[in-house]
Amino acid sequence: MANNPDLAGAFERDDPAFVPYLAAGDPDYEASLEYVEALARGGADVIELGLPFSEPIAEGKTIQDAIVRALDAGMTPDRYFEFVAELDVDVPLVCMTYYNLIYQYGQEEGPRPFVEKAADVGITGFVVPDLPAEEADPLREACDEFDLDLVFIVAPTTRGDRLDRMREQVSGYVYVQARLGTTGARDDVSDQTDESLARIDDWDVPKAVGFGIKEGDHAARIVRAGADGIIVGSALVDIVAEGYENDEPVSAVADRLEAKARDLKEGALRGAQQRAESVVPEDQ
Amino acid sequence: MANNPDLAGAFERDDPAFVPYLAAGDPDYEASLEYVEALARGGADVIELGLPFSEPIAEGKTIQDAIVRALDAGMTPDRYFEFVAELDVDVPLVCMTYYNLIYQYGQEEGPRPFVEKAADVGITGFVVPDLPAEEADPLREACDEFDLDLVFIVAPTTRGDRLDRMREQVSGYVYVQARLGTTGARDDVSDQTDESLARIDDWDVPKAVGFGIKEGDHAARIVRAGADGIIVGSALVDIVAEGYENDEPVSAVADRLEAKARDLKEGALRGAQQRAESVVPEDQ
Amino acid sequence: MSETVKFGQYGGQYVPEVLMPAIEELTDAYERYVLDNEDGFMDEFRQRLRDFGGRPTPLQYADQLSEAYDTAVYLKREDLLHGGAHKLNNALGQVLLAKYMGKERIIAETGAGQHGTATAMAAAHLDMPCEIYMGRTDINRQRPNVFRMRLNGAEVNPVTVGRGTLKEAISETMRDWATTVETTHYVIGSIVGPAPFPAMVRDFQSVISEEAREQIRDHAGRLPDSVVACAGGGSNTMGSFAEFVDDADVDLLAVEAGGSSLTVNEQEGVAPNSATLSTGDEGVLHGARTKLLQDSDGQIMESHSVSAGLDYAGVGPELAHLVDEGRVTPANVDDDAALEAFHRLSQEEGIIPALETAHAFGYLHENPDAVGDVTVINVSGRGDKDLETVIEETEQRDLDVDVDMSVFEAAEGM
Amino acid sequence: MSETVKFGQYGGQYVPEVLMPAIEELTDAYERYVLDNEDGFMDEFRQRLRDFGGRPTPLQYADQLSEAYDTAVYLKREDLLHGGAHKLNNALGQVLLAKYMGKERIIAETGAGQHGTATAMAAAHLDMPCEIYMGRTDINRQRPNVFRMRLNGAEVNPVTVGRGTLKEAISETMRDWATTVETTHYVIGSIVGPAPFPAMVRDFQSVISEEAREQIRDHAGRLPDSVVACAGGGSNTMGSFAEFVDDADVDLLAVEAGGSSLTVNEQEGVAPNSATLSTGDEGVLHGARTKLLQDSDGQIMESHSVSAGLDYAGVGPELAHLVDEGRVTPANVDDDAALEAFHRLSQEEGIIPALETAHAFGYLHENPDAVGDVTVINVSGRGDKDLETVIEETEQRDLDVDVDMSVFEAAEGM
Ligand SMILES: Cc1ncc(COP(=O)(O)O)c(C=O)c1O
Ligand SMILES: Cc1ncc(COP(=O)(O)O)c(C=O)c1O
Repeated sequence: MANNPDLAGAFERDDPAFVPYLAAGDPDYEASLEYVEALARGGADVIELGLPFSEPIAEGKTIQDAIVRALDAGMTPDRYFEFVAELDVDVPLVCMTYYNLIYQYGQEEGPRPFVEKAADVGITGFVVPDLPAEEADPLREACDEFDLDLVFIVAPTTRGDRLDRMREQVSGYVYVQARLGTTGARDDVSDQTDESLARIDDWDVPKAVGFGIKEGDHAARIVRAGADGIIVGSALVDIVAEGYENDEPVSAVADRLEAKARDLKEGALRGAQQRAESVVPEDQ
Repeated sequence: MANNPDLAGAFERDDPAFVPYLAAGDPDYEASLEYVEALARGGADVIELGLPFSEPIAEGKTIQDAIVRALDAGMTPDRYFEFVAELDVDVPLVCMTYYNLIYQYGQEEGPRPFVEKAADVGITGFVVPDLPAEEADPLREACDEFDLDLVFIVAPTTRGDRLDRMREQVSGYVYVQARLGTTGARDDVSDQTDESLARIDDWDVPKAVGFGIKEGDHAARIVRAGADGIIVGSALVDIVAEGYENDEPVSAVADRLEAKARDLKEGALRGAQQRAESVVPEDQ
Repeated sequence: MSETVKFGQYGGQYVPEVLMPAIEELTDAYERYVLDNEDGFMDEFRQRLRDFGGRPTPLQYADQLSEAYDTAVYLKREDLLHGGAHKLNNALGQVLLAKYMGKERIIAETGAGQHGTATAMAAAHLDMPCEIYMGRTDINRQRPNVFRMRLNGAEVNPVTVGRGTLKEAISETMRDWATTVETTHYVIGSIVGPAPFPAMVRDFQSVISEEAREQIRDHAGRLPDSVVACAGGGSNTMGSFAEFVDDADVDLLAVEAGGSSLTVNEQEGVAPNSATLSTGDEGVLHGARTKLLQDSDGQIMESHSVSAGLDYAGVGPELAHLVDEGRVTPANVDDDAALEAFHRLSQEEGIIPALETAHAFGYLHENPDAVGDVTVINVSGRGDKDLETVIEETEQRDLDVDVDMSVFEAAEGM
Repeated sequence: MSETVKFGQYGGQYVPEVLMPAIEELTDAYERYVLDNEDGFMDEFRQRLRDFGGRPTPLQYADQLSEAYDTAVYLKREDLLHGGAHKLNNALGQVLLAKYMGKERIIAETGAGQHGTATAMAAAHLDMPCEIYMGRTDINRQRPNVFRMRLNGAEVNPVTVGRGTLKEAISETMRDWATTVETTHYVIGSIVGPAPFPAMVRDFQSVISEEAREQIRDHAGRLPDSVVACAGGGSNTMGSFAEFVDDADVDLLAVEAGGSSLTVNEQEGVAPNSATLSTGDEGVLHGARTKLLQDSDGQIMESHSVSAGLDYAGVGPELAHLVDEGRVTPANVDDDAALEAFHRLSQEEGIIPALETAHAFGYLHENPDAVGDVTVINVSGRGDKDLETVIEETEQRDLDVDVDMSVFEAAEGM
């Protein structure tokens, strides 16, 4: 299986990765380019770039709305590839989308044309929320062919056999879903995170935790608990949405995104430091 | 069975009876007294005086409305008896009502108290539209006891056995229902009348035809066909209703009723004359 | 059952002479086709009831009610009959009979609209033109049924006399019949009216107790201690009781509408209830001698019930007789208790009953000890027709069941 | 039937990882309780379907239609099932299964509201808390069903995303499930979704064809030449077909909603129909690979039908497979023809069908020669829920059936 050195390499023990998510084209193509670049400036180590699908069953309301904005503004798979090609960032880009878009792309049946094109424009890997390990073989094969990573999500409910199956398939990093439900920013940090991390403690891919992280302190808490990276989506999309609703200048929104990214990244670093200072995390 | 000479005697071959109907107490007690007396002045030979019942299933809209007016104005069986006692007319009065009022009256079960009281105030006979011969025994017996007549209705649908049963029971006169349906003034004269009259040709009670007679010419036509009398209700009630709706003085309405009565009575007489002049009625 | 004209002192034929020949013709047809199965009438009737109507209807053990009342409660599910009420048993029987008699047109009255829809459905099924008389008040409170009748191709004639409910609709239908009697059959909707209607309608509805009696033996291994049914005219009631009448140990409970009060207003001529069996007295209405809500003069009162189908000042003569005999026990349940029972059955058993039916369950709730260890309750109809009324009536009240009406308001505003 | 995960290239389990354990647990429960009748699950299910649901439903010979189309038309009367549609077969099965699995809460999506009411009824019957997701558009066009769900004690959650129909409601229910999966069972309403749902729902609905196959042999003495059913997701369809799939001489006709047109608007992302089997192509939606209405990029189209219950851009994977195999013939009927068929069945047979169901009869009307000498048509539901919609939609059109809408207006004004 592929293991793109760029992707796994972005996660370091003492420099945990900050992995922000935005929906490409939200609220429009041009602004979205600025926003993604602002995240890179703010310290992103990897960027999950959403390709909007009309039925985002794994998303909470915040990201659903982002997807509607991006679709209304004309985002399509082809525009997405242009977008990626045009982006001026030097961190690895992971394409997050639903399987039907991957499957439908190109003339040929199956995921290969999409993956080929993605590799071509500089995508490093994929997260596909509606593609469990059971159905992933065709995509896995195409990824291997083009040397892209396929990230899987470990949920709080994932146990036993399912973990083994995923461990075999995963590459790049493993996305640890911090809680039940759909994406969305929360005010608390879930205990389920610790348990999930414990279950995959001995996996040799980096572990990035996502779902509900909102602030630097949350990030610190999660890294302290053992994560190699943090994934943040809704808290950033909220900033985009606010800017869109208040008709703010793109640069002002980009500045806020950058500041938020910095806060989160610093939180992650703080967590790594605290973890290094004490063998047993202080609040366990 | 009783056969009150007053009642049968009102029907003569060359002076056919004009039998008007009004609902007692329509639109109120006082006006109604005037109206009934006006009919007598106009030439009534017998008067059918309705005692209003809340569910007049044999009545068309005109008489239903009259009944509602009378009930709203406070007509009850006891008031009805007062009304009859107070009336200043010298023709026989027939009480037309539904069986439940007859049945409920007084402390004792059955029709006897009602009949006794009716006889007492000067009623000569009864027409009870919802009391077919099959159910008439108790009322028949009470009538016999107090020497009152019990009029039955022969409908266009009455044939065979039913005629025989009725013939045994009837006294005073027989009410020949001129057409199917409920009471109400019409513009035509039904052929069914001739057929009904033919069926009871050999009965020895007078035959009065009712249901739908509206004008003197109708009356003439029916008498020509062999009737011994004509019964007119809705066409008279229409005059009462009109007066009520237009808030006319009681005397004006009474005058119109009297005039209408005269027209009808004259029609009946004309019919008798025509009948006497030709053995076969001209239009058969 | 051999009574066809009188039930003790009740029953008879108090109708205008013009209708008597039709009534005699009907009596003859009833005896030949229904009682003697001439030309296989009853076979065809039963087959159509099965294939078109959906008989047999189940007898269901009610898990939650049985537990709540600590008694085995079985539901006879007439709500599952085509059209949504027991009414089709009778309507189909009569329309088919009219066809055997060579009639060309069907008329009927309706209160809740259930008998009207059943008749309209049966008439469409058997390809007969059909007109339905319905009081204006009832048209307004049972609109879905008006639409259904019309969709089935029936004319619906509003009756505006009086308060515009069932009583007036019956009178008006009798008037139509008096005019059209030669070609038309009047499909009366309950065990009321002149003989042979009460006996004939009972016979068509008896399929309910015929099935229930067999089913309860299968399910419970014994006869029930009681059978409970709501009573308006009493057709679902006698249908549920008929085959149990000879089982002396089975209590028969007829639950009427207590309305808003059992106290009558003689002055206004209003009885704010329809509790004829409990509070009425003998008289003659709509062709029969029976118990009535009437004033001391014999004028018929305007009755009242939140459920249009129980809102009638009379009752079937056979029921009146069985009450006098002590064989049937009359009871009544008021509007509030009926509404509560409506919500309770909907929430607890997943069955939304007709408001009429809800009265039977209101009785169970108020008298759980009166029904014995095993009871059969007739679910005479479903409540789809009553949704609007229930929402309105519930909003006006402070009921003893947990009903969150705000959700309805939210839906209204959507 | 042994397929439980894939049907040819269709089916599968395309759901978020968080749901996969629940899906595995469900697969296990399905195999044990449903396929192997562990703990007598299937016996209890069948008994409750009978007593609570009213099974078996009749197979009725349709006199007028048979004459009109010169073919023996038999109606499988799922409209007589409790709740008014075939939906209860599945809802009751799944809620009972959830109970056997120790789940504490039920969620479901609904389009026409029929699956929602069926689920709410089943949940009330089995004493389980229940929440239903329903698109805002559908809430507005199927209001009676919203009231019924609420009366049965279910919460109804409006879904405002997109056009607010079935597709959005399914997505939203999946989101709830992702959050509550440990205690909650998602009762999906058709033969769609990830395995084992399509197979399991089919198995619960197969009782339709199981009964119909036996009944048609009784009635007609032979198997039918065809079976016709409308298809939204396809549960009444596969339920009607399942036991006939191996009878090679029986044509299986799946009638989809042709809506207002078969031409799609790629620009707007709208397919003004729901004719997935006839015009859709392969893709992945709501957990399964199947035929879809999608644009060339793979974005799902907004579908359209006058009937909420057919208004879905996907279809059951098993049906998609059987169409590819040539075993099932897809067809479609447009809004106008469906409305005409609605009125025709109401007037001619005295059965007011659901608008969904009306599509099957629209097909019969347009293709009387395609169904052979003996046909079975599934009356998947009754039309009480559709009265308002039908009145509105009929007024806007100049239909080829004689419908006097003035009478409705008169009633409105009353
Ligand atoms: C569901 C239901 N139950 C009961 C009744 C009352 O009628 P009956 O007493 O004749 O059964 C009606 C009348 O419309 C009804 O619709
Ligand atoms: C009466 C009726 N028929 C058919 C359908 C379509 O569903 P399916 O294709 O799954 O049977 C529905 C859905 O709500 C329905 O209510």
